[in-house]
Amino acid sequence: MGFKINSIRNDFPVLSTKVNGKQLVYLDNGATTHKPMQVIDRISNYYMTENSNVHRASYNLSHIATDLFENSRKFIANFINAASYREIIFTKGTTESVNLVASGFSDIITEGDEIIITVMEHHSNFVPWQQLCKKNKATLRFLSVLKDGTIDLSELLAMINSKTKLISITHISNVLGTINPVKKISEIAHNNGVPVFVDGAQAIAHANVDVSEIDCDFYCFSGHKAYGPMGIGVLYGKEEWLNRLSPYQYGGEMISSVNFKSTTFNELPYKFEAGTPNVAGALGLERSLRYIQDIGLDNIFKYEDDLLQYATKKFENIKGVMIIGNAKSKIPVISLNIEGLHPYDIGILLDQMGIAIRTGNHCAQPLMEALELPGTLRVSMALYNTKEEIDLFADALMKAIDMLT
Amino acid sequence: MGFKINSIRNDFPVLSTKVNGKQLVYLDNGATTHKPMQVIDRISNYYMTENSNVHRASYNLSHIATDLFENSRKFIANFINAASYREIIFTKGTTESVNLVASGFSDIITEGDEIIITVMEHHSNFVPWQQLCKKNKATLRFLSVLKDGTIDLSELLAMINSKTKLISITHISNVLGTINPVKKISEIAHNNGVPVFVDGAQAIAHANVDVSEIDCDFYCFSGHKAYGPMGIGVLYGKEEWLNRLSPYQYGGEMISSVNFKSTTFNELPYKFEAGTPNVAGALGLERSLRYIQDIGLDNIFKYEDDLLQYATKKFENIKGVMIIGNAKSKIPVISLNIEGLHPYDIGILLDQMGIAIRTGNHCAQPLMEALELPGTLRVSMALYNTKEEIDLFADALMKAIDMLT
Amino acid sequence: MTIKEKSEAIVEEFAIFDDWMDKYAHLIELGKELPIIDEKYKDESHLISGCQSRVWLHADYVNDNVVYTADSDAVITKGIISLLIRVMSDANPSEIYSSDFTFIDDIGLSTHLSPTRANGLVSMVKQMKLYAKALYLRAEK
Amino acid sequence: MTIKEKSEAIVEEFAIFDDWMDKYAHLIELGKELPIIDEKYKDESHLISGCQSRVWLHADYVNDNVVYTADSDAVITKGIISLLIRVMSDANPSEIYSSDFTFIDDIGLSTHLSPTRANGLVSMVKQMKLYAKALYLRAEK
Ligand SMILES: Cc1ncc(COP(=O)(O)O)c(C=O)c1O
Ligand SMILES: Cc1ncc(COP(=O)(O)O)c(C=O)c1O
Repeated sequence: MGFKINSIRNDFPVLSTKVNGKQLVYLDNGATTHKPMQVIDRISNYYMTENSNVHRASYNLSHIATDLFENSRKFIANFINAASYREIIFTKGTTESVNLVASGFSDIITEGDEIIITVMEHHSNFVPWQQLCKKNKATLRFLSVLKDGTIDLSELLAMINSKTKLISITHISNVLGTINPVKKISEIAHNNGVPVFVDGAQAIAHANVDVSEIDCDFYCFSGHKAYGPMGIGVLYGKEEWLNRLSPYQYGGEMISSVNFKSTTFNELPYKFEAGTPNVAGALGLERSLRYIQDIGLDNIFKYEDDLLQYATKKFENIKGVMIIGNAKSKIPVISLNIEGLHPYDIGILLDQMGIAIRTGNHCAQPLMEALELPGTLRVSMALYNTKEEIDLFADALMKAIDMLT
Repeated sequence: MGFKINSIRNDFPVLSTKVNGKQLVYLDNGATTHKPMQVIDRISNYYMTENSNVHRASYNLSHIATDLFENSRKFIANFINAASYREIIFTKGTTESVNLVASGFSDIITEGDEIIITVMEHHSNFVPWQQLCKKNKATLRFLSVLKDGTIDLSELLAMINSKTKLISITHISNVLGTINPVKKISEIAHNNGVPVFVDGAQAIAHANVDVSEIDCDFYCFSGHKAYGPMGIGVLYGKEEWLNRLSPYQYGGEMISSVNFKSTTFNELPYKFEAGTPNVAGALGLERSLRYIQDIGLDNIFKYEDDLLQYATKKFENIKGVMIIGNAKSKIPVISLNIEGLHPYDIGILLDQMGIAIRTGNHCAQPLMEALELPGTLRVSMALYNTKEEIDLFADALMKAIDMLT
Repeated sequence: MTIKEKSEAIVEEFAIFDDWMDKYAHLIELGKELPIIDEKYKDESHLISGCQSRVWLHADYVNDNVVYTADSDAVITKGIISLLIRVMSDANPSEIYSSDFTFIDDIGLSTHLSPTRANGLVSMVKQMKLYAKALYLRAEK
Repeated sequence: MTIKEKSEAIVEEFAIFDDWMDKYAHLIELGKELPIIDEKYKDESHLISGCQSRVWLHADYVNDNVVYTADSDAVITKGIISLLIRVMSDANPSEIYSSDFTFIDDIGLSTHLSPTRANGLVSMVKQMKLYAKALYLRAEK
């Protein structure tokens, strides 16, 4: 199937919104993506015809909902090439997934241990480890980011040692767009007996995610950044690792039996799913991944890379504009620094012109500190964006620069 | 406005589902409720026209979403009569709300301390405290349930002492339907300087919830049991208490600033909301509570009590059937024990007849242990149920008993 | 008879009822007739977890064949067990181990008694197969 | 002039521009002209939290009136501050404390500069009011 941008755009109702009388140009997909009608309808249809609590009941409606829910889990396992549905835990999103694993590791990390992350992590993959290290008197170490926005594996080789208990790294930087070599990192880590956690928030909709190929021990992502609903996400974990971690929250299906003295917990994946699960969310997420699959991952990557190349060339030629992050391997996320101007001022003027981009630190304050920038202007594209939108953005940017100087 | 049952039923598309060729009779509202079109449409409309990440962006769409999200919070604060929107934390649901507070109390509870709960708690308000007590070497104490399904305040008066650090109790039992005297319990607790946590999962759609009147320190509920979406719930906490508790999860809007050394956290309510929030969920929950409000709480309570009285009388007259839980103050939740028969057998046969009820321990194994029952047959009604449905259930129940004996 | 033949016989036996009530009535009858397990096996260690009703299962090894006895506190569950025992008991471990037990789907009871769903039945079949394997391995030694 | 009168004057001043670009151009001009805060006050303790851009604010008490100086690293923010200062500076603490500052809404810039939303502007106004109160209380003693 070819890539039919017009028919794709028609799937996303938000894209026809007007802002201040102008057509919306949405370039903040790193923050959240819009949802195709297929996903919106899936959620509505669930609530209209299939809604029920899952797992515990012995009536038909509940069996249907349970099957749908468990089939979503299996679909997702397959989509990221996990070994089994037992390795797929439904969470609220990336942030909860990281916190769940950090909580589990609080039994494992002891005084003097080390955890390695990078300087480019999103706060959600930074602060949970920082707080864990603080609580358990361990040391958090940081891989630095090179000028081009990549990390240096030789620094990792030098940093990893017998005290290292975990490496956690983002698959793709939400600020720089850099695709990190997570497969190589897993290899280095495993050669040293260290498990690897990968934050896939920015990867799931824009890159190939194959957890068996990467061979990471944990992987996670959010539905809302992959054309799916809010309030749902996934934690993947190798069974042996998930079995080692204690439950995170208590109540509901994660319980096998309770008495006044003690509780026994359910098997994977239920052990980590406390409370009534977000069934509509799981079905919506399945639908959004099917949407991606139907268009074809390769078609999407090719189209998005085309946008990236086009935009990069265009932005490079605007006076005073510098692209922050020039890795060879990138998704269409471009951070800009405008000489002498504050990103906030630009953002406000761009909004006037109907353009939605993000300015600021992008929940990556440590990276900003390392780059010595107050923030950037981030353009983050998705499969429904067009070269015309890039042009509109570039024109508006020049106008804004003009007004401010 | 009067209570127009036919027009209400028309709002809920699931109710016209067929099961095994027969009209669905849905009497498992204690597990989850169905959603009116108003709620389903609210979610769809959000994704179709207003979808965006909230709080951080400087463009119009994000401002709209932020306003909608924060207005939902204010509406909910008002609905349960909280003092401020800062006391309303959005969570995944009741279970997460309990776990969040239990995690916060792990800094407060020390060896030898006591937490009081009741024998009738749902696992979600049982296991988190049990595990906390186990971890911190504290003692979990249980208020017993009397023959009629109520608790005895004089037992509480005898149990509470200087070691008591918290009382956690369900507002309404999901098995017995009993409405507990949470206002009196708060009074007793506060006279002894003890805070009170109330699990309102079964209350929010079926009873008056006024946290200022109850004067509890914490209150929580799930959207999906109040005609709202899955994956969203609320934790209410008095500001002074929420300020005392440490954050639960890290990342996103709950962070105020981060550097390589440390992190400072945001103010209430954001301090407890890590990661991209479920905006669609919050709006859907607001819409479901507005739906309740539009019909009128008093109209609903009156209608539901009518159903309860009718059903109670009807069931009492079926040979071999015993109602478990006869409190004066009840919502329309009726647990049945059928002499000599296993609830599971009955449930399967009822399903054949299109009737969805719950059999088993209802995630309240300790209560089953105390009642010495293998489980019950639970009929739990909502505002869209009718006397005809109660009749259909009663007929089907008699048929099932007949087949099994 | 092989397991396959015994399964087919049961499907035929149920085929004469065309009404769900009659099928269930028959199942309940079978449940009531189930030769009960020796009381001494009705303990924690013989309980199968994951069922809504309690199910006790015991297995012996007689003449290279596995012989099952079982009980439950729910009669429909007993009916299902009685079918499973009729099919699996007195069979060779390797045959038990390699068979599927989808015949219960084919009887045309409601889908929630299907062994392809996550429910008590799955646990039952799994446990029966485990016993077969364990007994076989013990005998090999 | 009272705070109210000063606010109204600003609304009028902006009313002559009917195009958002001109309004913003004017605001940017005002931002560039903002008399800058004394360098020694551009430190952590004078930073206002909750703004996307950095804002430093200082207040003095002169002749029973509060006098503000401020700076920001973003020029539109400076424009807004300059309006706030024009309205609030040199006014009596109790007048500052009891005023609302919705005039920025009335200028007709885009809604995201509105002080009724949760954004940096809210923090700014709040901080200005806090200074007024603190200076007043200190003077009372
Ligand atoms: C009394 C009570 N508490 C807690 C819960 C758990 O709610 P949820 O599964 O929505 O977290 C329930 C619902 O099953 C309940 O009835
Ligand atoms: C790299 C990265 N990690 C984590 C997150 C957090 O995701 P969520 O807010 O959906 O939990 C984000 C999204 O902002 C991200 O870009």
